[in-house]
Amino acid sequence: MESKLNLDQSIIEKARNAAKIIAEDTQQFIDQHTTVTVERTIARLLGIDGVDEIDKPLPNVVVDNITEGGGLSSGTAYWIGNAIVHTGKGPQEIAEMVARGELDLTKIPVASDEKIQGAIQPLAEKMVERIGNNRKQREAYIEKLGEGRKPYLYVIVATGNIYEDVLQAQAAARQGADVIAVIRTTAQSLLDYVPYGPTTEGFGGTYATQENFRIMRKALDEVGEEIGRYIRLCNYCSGLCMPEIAAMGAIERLDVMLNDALYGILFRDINMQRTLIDQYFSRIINGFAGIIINTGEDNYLTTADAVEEAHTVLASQFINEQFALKAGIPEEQMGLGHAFEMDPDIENGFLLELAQAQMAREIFPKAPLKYMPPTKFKTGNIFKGHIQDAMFNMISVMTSQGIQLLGMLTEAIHTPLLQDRALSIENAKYVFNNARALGEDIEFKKDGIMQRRAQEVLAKAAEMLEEIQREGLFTTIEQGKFAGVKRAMDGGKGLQGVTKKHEKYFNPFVALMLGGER
Amino acid sequence: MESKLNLDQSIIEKARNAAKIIAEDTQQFIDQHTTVTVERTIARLLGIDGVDEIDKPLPNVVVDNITEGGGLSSGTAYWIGNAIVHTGKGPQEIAEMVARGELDLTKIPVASDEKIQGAIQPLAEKMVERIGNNRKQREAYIEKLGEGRKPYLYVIVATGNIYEDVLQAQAAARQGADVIAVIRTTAQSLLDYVPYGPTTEGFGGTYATQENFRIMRKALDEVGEEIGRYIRLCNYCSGLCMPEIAAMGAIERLDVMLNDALYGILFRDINMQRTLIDQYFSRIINGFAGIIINTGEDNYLTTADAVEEAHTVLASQFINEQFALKAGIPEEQMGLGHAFEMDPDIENGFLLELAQAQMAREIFPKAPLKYMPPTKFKTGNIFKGHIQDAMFNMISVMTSQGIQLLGMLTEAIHTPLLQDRALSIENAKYVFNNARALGEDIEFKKDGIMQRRAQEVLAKAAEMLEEIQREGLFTTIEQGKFAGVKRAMDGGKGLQGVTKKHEKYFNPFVALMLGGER
Amino acid sequence: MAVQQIDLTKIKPYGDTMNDGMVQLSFTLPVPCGEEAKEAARRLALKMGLEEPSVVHAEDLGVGYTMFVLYGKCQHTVDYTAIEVPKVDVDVMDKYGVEDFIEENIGRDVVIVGACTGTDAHTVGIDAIMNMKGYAGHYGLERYKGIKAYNLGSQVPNEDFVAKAIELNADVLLVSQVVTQKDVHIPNLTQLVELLEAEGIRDKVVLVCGGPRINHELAKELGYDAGFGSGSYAEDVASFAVQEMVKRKLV
Amino acid sequence: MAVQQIDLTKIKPYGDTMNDGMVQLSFTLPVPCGEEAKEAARRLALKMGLEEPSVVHAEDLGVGYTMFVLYGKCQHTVDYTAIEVPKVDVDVMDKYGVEDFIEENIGRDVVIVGACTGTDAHTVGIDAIMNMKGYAGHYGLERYKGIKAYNLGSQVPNEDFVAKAIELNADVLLVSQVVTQKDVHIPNLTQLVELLEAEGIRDKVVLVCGGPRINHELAKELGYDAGFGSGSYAEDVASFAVQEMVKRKLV
Ligand code: B12
Ligand code: B12
Ligand SMILES: Cc1ncc(COP(=O)(O)O)c(C=O)c1O
Ligand SMILES: Cc1ncc(COP(=O)(O)O)c(C=O)c1O
Repeated sequence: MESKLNLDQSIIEKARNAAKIIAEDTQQFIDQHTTVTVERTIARLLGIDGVDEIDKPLPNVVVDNITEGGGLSSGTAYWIGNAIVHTGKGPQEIAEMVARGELDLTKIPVASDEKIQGAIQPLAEKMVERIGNNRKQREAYIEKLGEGRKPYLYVIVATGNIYEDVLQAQAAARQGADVIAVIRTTAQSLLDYVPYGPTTEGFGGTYATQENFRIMRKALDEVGEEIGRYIRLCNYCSGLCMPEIAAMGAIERLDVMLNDALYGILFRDINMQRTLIDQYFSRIINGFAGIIINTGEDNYLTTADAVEEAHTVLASQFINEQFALKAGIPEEQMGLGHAFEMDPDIENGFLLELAQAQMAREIFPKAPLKYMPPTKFKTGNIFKGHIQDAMFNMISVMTSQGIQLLGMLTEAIHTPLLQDRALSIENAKYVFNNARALGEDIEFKKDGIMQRRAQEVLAKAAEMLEEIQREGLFTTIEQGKFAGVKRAMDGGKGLQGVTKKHEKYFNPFVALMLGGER
Repeated sequence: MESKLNLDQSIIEKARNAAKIIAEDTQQFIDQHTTVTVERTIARLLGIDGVDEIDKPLPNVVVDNITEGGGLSSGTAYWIGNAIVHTGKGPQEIAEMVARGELDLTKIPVASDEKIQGAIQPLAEKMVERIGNNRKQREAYIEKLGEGRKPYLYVIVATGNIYEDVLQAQAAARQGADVIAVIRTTAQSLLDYVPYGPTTEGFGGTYATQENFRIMRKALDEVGEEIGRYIRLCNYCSGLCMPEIAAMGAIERLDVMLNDALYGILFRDINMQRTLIDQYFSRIINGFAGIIINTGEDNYLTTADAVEEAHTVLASQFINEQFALKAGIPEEQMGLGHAFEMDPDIENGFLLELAQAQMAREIFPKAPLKYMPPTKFKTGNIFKGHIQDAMFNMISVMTSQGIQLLGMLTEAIHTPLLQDRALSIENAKYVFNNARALGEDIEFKKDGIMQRRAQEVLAKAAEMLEEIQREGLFTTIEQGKFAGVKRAMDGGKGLQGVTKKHEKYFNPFVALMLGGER
Repeated sequence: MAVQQIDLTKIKPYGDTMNDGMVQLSFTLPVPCGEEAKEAARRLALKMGLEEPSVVHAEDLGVGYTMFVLYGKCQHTVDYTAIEVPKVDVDVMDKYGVEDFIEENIGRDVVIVGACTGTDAHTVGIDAIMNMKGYAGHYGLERYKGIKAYNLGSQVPNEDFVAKAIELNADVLLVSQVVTQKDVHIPNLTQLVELLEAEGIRDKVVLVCGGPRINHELAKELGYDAGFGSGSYAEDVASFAVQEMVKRKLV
Repeated sequence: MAVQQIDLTKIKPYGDTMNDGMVQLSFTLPVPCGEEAKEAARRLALKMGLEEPSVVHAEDLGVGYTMFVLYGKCQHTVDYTAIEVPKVDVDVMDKYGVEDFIEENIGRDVVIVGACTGTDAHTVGIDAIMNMKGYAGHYGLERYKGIKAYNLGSQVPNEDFVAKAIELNADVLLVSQVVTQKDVHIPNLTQLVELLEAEGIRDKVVLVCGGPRINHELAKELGYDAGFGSGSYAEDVASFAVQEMVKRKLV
């Protein structure tokens, strides 16, 4: 791809380098810590699932037991491994015993480190193999059925009822959707556990549960076979259970996950230490599972102004990229987020959006960029809304975005009705097909509005990153530099779940997955 | 303006030259003939108006009287002039006498040519002055109130009731429309007279009458004063009364007229000799009155395929241009027509449309090009229709079209409701403003899809024109080269109204208007 | 599955939950934009039987009128099982099928005369059915072996149309009507039937009309043998016409 | 003028002729696309009181359901003259007006506490009212002289909100609710009133809610002093709040 924007490569380098240093600095902190959800994730990956008689998920039962025993800093793998050595039983049985009060993990005699690790290692390898197989199965499916052309058409289902979601998802696939995202119910991100089983009651979305993942995965495989196109499934790997959901998704062969290093901090007021630690392990899993992550930079523009704050989106993309690389996510799985969120009344706003979309494309050439539709300036005027989406689709196809989150004409009114989604898909299909090669057939005028816009945004992002590099990521967030939202180092939800690792701590999956063959 | 398309200027020259020869050849035929409507137009311009007791318009009464007396070849001016000399009365009184059977124009003694012409000349000069003053008044209005930015937003009103039309027109102006076209009732073009007075009953449109023109002109002047923008009025100068409507429009200060050299032949099966003669005088009037003509090339694409037959549109534009120049219409008043009429399902159709729109812009740089919306491929899916219109608006603003005939989301259903028009205006305003400078900010790729498309269409149009030049315009039409419609030299409506001019024939307005100061 | 079952005797609009009744509507009221206007729109929706009507958009149209967009939950239901729609009852054959059928069952050329009648000038529809080229990849009747097709074009007065039918000894008449505003097509279509009856040839021809707002039911009501709407092709009409000829022994 | 006069006691939708009743609607029925489905859609429209309903578009949605676009002529009318909509009854002052009013009539700082309560995380609306920067060129309450504004942000439980109000000795409470799906906002807004009553401070504060689906009428029903919908600005709320304080002698 030729550059249309005449961007200064040295500024891109400078920005990327600053982001790299930021990520490395933060990684030092991350490496020394673990959290309750990371430990629950390890429990899940060791095969622990189900709920106790008061519907508490067994991974929580186990980790709470360890925490209460003061053993969290040594980690779940350590204590479960020890219990295996001691009881000769498997992790699930052990968890059930803990649930019944028959076992207190930190109270049983401690075996040698070798024995403990030896008990865990084969179980971990089995799970890693299973996830690897899911990855291969996805590849086989795509090989067999084929897949949609990029930009992928990504739509949400959000009825609150997983079975109703299935109906809507299958309809969408037949209409042409490539990715189905099951939106989560309001506030699930603040639950410090993952609900269990199939669910039919959510507000503005459906609970993310492993059973719901399974139901939808099956439905999409069926419809995919029928229409001859692999349909990707997306969910939210975000909030207080970030890595657990990553594990569930890896096990149930999800394909795309919303997964951002900073989103929870800024938009869910989750403690920043907690979020940064959690995102690392969640991304290791996503990376290994071949899942495309979608980062949440678009959210900045729902609170901050899209013209003035465009550089914060780019800065955050650079940071997300570096954190993703640290977690072993290849560029091809980095669905870096951005959004078409300018006031539609801005003269030449289309040019600014086009310049920025092209800029993202050129700076992250291999990333399946996730492009978010207009939402903030949608109104009850569904007719105008439909055109706002068409303009957005136009830019997407002109700049070869990767994943096109389709806008809905009813965005300002309700979560999508069946027919709203059908109209959106039709909108995108029409525009994409009708203007397919437009991007390749034009050049941007030298020093024109668009070139200047992109250069300016890049320059500001680079500056911002250098400032963050100087001040540190934590401090920058404390100052409200992203999305205009200020968060304190010790504020927000979930800090109590963070703990420093003990020297005996081990997490078998990090090595297996980071070193794992792809 | 720089060329984006890399068009070969010599081919443009070649095409334009062929069209010039075609027009000149045809003009020889035109100059030797007159028609009943041309003569009725002269009657109108001499001040004859009103109807007789069976509602027959007095211009028809007069010309029928002359025709029955075998005097048509000498023309209305001759016989009315003679009657003035003889009776000492004015044209209107004379016409009324004819209507009452008190006078038979060809039966009264004939005065000398000088006397006759001497009687007519001051009357003709008065009318020409009046029309000239209308032109000045338009200019004064624009000076005072300003006008919309190009592309002008052009919308139709078509309720059938002139008063209901007024309501809709004023609403449209307040919403942002720049040009209001009052659509004519079905089949008015086939009437060989112009109805009289205000009318409230039409099908799919409202009768074009002088009183209706006046009512609408007043309404638009009022709303224009109120909102501070001159609102242009458009009607149809087309059909069997082409020059009469031109005269009425000139007198009532219309600003835009649909007026095509070939449309009546192809789409209304009006005899080709009749149409070509009529268009000449109608255009002299339009030209002098400062009226922008809109040619009807868009219609070709409602019957022929827009991809395959694009070159016929361009060929026709060249011919219309040359006929217009002959009639003294400056380029600034040539609203040459074309249309966005490709099947929306064509891959890269947007690129083809964009290439063609840009081509028209570059070949006719000063013309206020009239760009017609998608109609043929509109369906009952109003949501998709609204996007088709947005794509069309996008191309218009990218290529600086002159007059944008707004598409309606309900095109396939009914003539526009008040709210349909409002949504269309909103659509265009949004797209135009949001992508205002896009055209200037991009270049077309050398030898890309768009450049090649435009070059191909131009080459084919030039070829076609050279063929027409060889075979003659009449023969070409007989062969069905335009819009796939075949018409015979002596077929169609209105041939009986054509006559060869006598040596005594004179039309005072041609000289006054063609030589008139602008 | 936990999705509610559909009761086909009581179907309701579907938004995102079975039987939620969700309907979108838009209209304009001749009152100025404001809270009262929104309330008027809401009340109108209530009268239409929409529960919880919600005005999601209200826009001044510049003449003291207001356009609205609303959503509401329709409480009416329709018994889908009770619906019977009259349809052209014929096996559609392809071009070759029709040609073979003519050869086998009629044994002579079928004469088909078509036009866009009255003041209607929309010939694209009738051309789609009759002309060589056809429409959307379906050849037109002119290209059929065993069919002599005469397309008279646009704005043909009924009188001329009947005269031509008689002159050509037509077996099948095809009438296209596209302009339907203020129901102009109804008197025009009716008058043609009357003329054919007056000439005593109504029973000797297969009489078919078509156009985007025509359907079989309407055509039958007006005294036609069949009516064809949007998306019809030459083979649909031809299949009907030749089989009808045989059925009515017009061969 | 030959346009029919409007009878405000019987208004009807307007398309292009007074009282034509023209309405556009779209909905989905859980039946497969075809003539029967179109007829079902038509019948539903008839039940809604639309005459001459015309299905202009029908589209298969891929699961045996069909989406329709229809036009029809609504026969219901509404008496516009009988409509009375409760509105926040106050003279809206600009920022300076409010500041002067406080100085003259209250003479001390007015304490305003706001939040997006319950599970709702949509802070843009309450920020638009409260934050310095304001919204669409209208400064927010934080910038008002004589007002001490505390914006507690998103997802604030009602309990915390009330505790903070008591702690800060609030005069005015502002609650934002944006998520309204399945009416989640109603119990949440109701619970707040109950909590305030339980704490005995309901009468001591001006209680205001807002959000895109909130209106004054609903707010009053739920026990609030006022409700503000889309397009509200800081000065609207501030004008109401300070005048209400004086009216209720809360100064
Ligand atoms: C092209 C067009 C024109 C062209 C026509 C050129 C021509 N030679 O046909 C021109 C520009 C001349 C024109 C003029 C007018 N038009 Co016009 N036009 C259209 C347009 C854009 C497309 C129609 C079309 O070609 N469709 C494609 C064909 C293939 O579809 P079809 O006709 O439905 O035919 C199919 C079936 O219906 C069926 N069929 C049709 N006929 C028959 C017959 C038989 C026997 C059978 C078996 C089947 C059959 O088979 C066909 C193939 O599947 C429509 C809008 C739209 N998008 O539909 C407006 C439209 C039809 N026009 C309209 C109007 C009002 C006019 C005018 C009256 C406007 C005016 N006042 O000047 C004029 C006058 C025309 C007149 N006197 O009739 C209105 C009609 C409103 C109404 N419901 O009554 C429409 C809907 C536009 C609008 N929204 O205002 N028009
Ligand atoms: C931005 C946004 C978000 C952002 C919010 C960021 C933030 N910090 O606020 C993010 C991305 C986080 C988000 C998330 C979600 N959102 Co959201 N979001 C929107 C969006 C696009 C814009 C809302 C907005 O900012 N409007 C602009 C402000 C200025 O307008 P306003 O809120 O109406 O405020 C004005 C007035 O109402 C009034 N006002 C408002 N509050 C108050 C208070 C007082 C006291 C007063 C006086 C006045 C007042 O004054 C303001 C200025 O005029 C809307 C769609 C849309 N276009 O409306 C969806 C929308 C509101 N979201 C929706 C949903 C469902 C969600 C989620 C629940 C989805 C999910 N399952 O994950 C989540 C979860 C959020 C949660 N727990 O609450 C739905 C709500 C559907 C419904 N009717 O219930 C909408 C309509 C989108 C949709 N079609 O699905 N969202
Ligand atoms: C990265 C990320 N996670 C999660 C969400 C969804 O919100 P919630 O926090 O309610 O899961 C978003 C919303 O866009 C997001 O971008
Ligand atoms: C030049 C011209 N005249 C007239 C018309 C209108 O049709 P009618 O012939 O019914 O006046 C058109 C339609 O587009 C046109 O382009």
